Amino acid sequence: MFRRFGLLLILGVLACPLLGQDTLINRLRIRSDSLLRTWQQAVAIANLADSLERERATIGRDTIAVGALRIITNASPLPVRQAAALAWPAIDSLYGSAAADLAERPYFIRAVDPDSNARRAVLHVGLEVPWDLDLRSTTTLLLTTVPIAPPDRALATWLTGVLRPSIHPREDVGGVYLEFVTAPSQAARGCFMGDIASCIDALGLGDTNHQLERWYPSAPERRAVVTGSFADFFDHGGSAPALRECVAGRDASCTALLRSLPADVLPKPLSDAARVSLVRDALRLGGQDAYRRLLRDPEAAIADRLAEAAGVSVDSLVAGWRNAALAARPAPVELPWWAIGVALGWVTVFAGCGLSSSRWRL
Amino acid sequence: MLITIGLPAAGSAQNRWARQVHDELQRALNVVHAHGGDRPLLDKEGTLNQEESASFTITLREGVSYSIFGVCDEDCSRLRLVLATLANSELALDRTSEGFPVLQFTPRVTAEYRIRVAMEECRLNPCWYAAGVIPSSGAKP
Amino acid sequence: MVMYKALLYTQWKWARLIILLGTLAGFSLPLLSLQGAARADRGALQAQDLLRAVQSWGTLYPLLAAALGLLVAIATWTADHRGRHVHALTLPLPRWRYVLLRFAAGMTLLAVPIAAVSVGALLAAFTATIPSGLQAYPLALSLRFALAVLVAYAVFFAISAGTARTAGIILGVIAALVVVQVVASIANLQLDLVGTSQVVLLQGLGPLAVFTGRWMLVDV
Amino acid sequence: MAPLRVWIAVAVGGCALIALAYLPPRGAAPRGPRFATYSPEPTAARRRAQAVAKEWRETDASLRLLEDRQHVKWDSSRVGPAIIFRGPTLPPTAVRTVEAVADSMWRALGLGETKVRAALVIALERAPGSAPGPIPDQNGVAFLTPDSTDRTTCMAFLPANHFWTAVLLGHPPRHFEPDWLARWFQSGLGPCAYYAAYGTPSRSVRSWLAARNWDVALYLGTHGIAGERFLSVNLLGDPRYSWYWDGIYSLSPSTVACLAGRLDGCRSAVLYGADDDARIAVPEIVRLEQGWWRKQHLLPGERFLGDVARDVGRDRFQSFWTSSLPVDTALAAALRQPVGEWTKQWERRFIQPIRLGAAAPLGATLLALLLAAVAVSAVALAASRRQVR
Repeated sequence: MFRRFGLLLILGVLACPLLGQDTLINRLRIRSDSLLRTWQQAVAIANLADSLERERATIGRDTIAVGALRIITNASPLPVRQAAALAWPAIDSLYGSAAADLAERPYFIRAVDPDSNARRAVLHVGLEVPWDLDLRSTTTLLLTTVPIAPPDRALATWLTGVLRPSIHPREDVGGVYLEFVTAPSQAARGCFMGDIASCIDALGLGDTNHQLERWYPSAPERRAVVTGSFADFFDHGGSAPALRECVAGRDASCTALLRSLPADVLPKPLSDAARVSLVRDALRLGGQDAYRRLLRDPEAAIADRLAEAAGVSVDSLVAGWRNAALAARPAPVELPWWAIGVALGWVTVFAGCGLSSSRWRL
Repeated sequence: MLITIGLPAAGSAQNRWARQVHDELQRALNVVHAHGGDRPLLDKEGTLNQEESASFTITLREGVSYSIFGVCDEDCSRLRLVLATLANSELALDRTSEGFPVLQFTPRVTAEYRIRVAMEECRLNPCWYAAGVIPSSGAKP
Repeated sequence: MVMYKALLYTQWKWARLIILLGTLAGFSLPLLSLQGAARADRGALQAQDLLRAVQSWGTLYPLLAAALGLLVAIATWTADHRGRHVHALTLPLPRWRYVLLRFAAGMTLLAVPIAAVSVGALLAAFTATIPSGLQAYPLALSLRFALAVLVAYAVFFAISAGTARTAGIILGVIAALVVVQVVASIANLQLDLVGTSQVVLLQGLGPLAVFTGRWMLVDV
Repeated sequence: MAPLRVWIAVAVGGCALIALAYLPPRGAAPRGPRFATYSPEPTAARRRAQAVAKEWRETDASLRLLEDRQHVKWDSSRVGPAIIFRGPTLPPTAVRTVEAVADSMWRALGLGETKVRAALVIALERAPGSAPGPIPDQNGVAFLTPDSTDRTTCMAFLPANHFWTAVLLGHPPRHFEPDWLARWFQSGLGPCAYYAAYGTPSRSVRSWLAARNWDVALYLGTHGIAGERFLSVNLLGDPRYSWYWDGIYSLSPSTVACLAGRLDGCRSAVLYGADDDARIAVPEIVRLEQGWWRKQHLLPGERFLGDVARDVGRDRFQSFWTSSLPVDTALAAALRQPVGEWTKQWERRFIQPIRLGAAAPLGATLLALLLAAVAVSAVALAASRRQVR
């Protein structure tokens, strides 16, 4: 009898803290639920506010239509229409039939007083641009901010960004040529020498296992990567001794240091610009629907997606891209005729100053 | 003979400090029981940080003499045991026996009493404690 | 003493405009640098912004010190160079003493802008509302400015006291240093003369380190 | 002499005018951002939604931690912290691997069976929209410390970002080093490692730590948080660049004074929050937001108490940890020297004392004076040998 009583008593005493905890949990659960409801309402209101802002951004604005481009902007000296006329062919040639979607995704451009002291309303939608931008800069702005839907994660990661039309196509491809000959990587050099497998490796299109060894197979290359790109990063705490050994020529330390880096941090033998130029080639080869085909299967390997977009095998795509890069070899230093005239002009000026100096007068 | 009340030891029975105080209290209760004591009325285990206390009530019967024990784990160097009325007027306390306070008490009236266990010194918080109440003699039917 | 007064007077005549402008600049620098340390109702800067502003203004103190040293040193010797030092050699006192008197006279004149910086710094520190946790260093700043002026004046005094040939040699050494550095970098040699000389002269315990670092009138 | 008076009058008058114009200081406009931004700002409604989402995340995290604490299952065959996964279900082999790593990390900290047990709640990355409510914050590390409702359990909430989710699901990147996971767990334990090693702190120590959000007891390991290379003090960058000083001055004055090696600065940086008797909430949930190191009162505070414990030894640290004396007295007693003194020396292990104020280094001053003396003597010497041609 007493034992049972005692038991009940003990269970009661033991339960007290747990009961306290339960009430606390219930309180928090109620609060969490009400916050969740408040959040759902707040998000709905925020979405409404955003759409109202978008509508406001169109009120009293002109809509400029060039091809599928729609640019909603306020009246200003900004040469938007001319810039759109220059930008559209580049955009159309890159995205092909996908560029038609841009009619549903207009640019919002607010041209503002270039005087930075002038009062401005808070910008909620689109871009704010000083109205004294020239035609070239405005065209560049349109090309670099095309409101095209972003690509899937896999493609964006491989490209490290969004695919945009090229502003200086020839210089871009010329840059790839320079990378071929200057990148401290045998993969890039092999690509330059005509080994398409090396090109595929250097572009990160092939087998991604043992990428460090594939991209930088020799000890000097690995040391160059560590000392060139990560000297400051590794020069702290535990990795500092390894860095010193690496600089002193111990390859094991260089390799260990590079292995300790996340994969996407390892410098690519050929830059993102090279990858972008390859995609542009694929889209050019693939014609109108190439961009849609490129985005069709986000699960597929990038190499297969490029081949699908271009309508040719990866090897021939890469080979064509390489040939184009070699053909775009930058011109050697040249002396334009006007430079000679300028030089002679300066010589005359200084000579005149010298001869007219008072020191010559007796 | 070993007395076990079959406490819901929860998670605490799993670690060695809980086992230590559990075993020590059982030993103390066994000793009293072996010398004519009755079955224990109460066996309470728990944890307290230094300067914290726990209290619980129990009904004690007039004329029965009770032994009230407290034990605490190896990190505890002073455990205080107090028997008081529900109105908190202290009837008996032991603060001298450090880790093993013992109270002997025979109530004049059958009533509910409060037993308070205070963790006065604990080197590594929390300290496990156990308290037990057992009629030591003269239990009436 | 008479000789010193005479030299001081002549140098005053040559350098008074420099001293006047230096005094006004030296006095206004601390005041301008602490404009952000106003009362809360008058656009006071937060501690971080205030320190940033003080740090930016601080770069002007060493420049002012160097400019004062250079201009006064040039003014000190121009007349002697023009007169081919004949006047100096005709004076009835040892030449080394003449040099020391010229130096002392120049420093006496430079004491005026130094005093102006001190007064400006003290006034600014006392009238500014300095956020809690920060404190003013007017005396340290004035001492450092005085030291920088002294060093700049002494170095330029020595250079401008020399002949055109001396100046040419000094400039030649500097130019050679730069050329060697350029060639070394072109040849990809691990040789950093400019960096090393910068470290030796301007950093840590370098003799010109008083000019570098941060000249904070207000700091933690 | 008349012209002299005129010049003096001009100088004094000019200075007086400048003083009239600028004294007392007239105030100034703060410098704008370095880079002008033209990107759109969220609407007020969007900002409110984000604020509510933040509040919900915090409440939800607290709730889940409390629920997990109720249901945590202790495996008597393991010594390390209990591991609770949220999100996608892990294959049993992956769970076993994680538990083995956690056990070895636990042993490496010198811990075995402990009075206060730790549980690591690892929230794996989940796809947006896969659960109701805002997307969980993948940086919001949180700790639920033991309280009167459960004195023996400390919960650590450790969100796994894309990288760690892949690792835990058994797809680590090929460059993955085995000790990274253990290091991640170790830094994720935070205050729970201290609870496990030294038990629940005394009221004074606990209220001191609560007042400063446990910034001096975030890491018990022997390396910096997230490894040797990643001390919060390294994040200040290189003194050659201007943002180094921007970073320094974003810290509190006492923190900066301690970086400059000043005793009083170090003392007040360590004892910040020791005077005010902070109320310890029940439940006490310690949250580390992104950029927590910018809010530290001591750099690199995350390892301060860990280093104190290593330096003074277990017994002395234990007596400090559970002492009912004021924190400054208890800490000084454990260190056997003034708090400021010890901290100043400790700070030197990580950073050269920065120079504050306008004073030039003494050595540089002496060398500068020497250079001036040499220059003037050289001129005097040369002048003595000057010839008239």
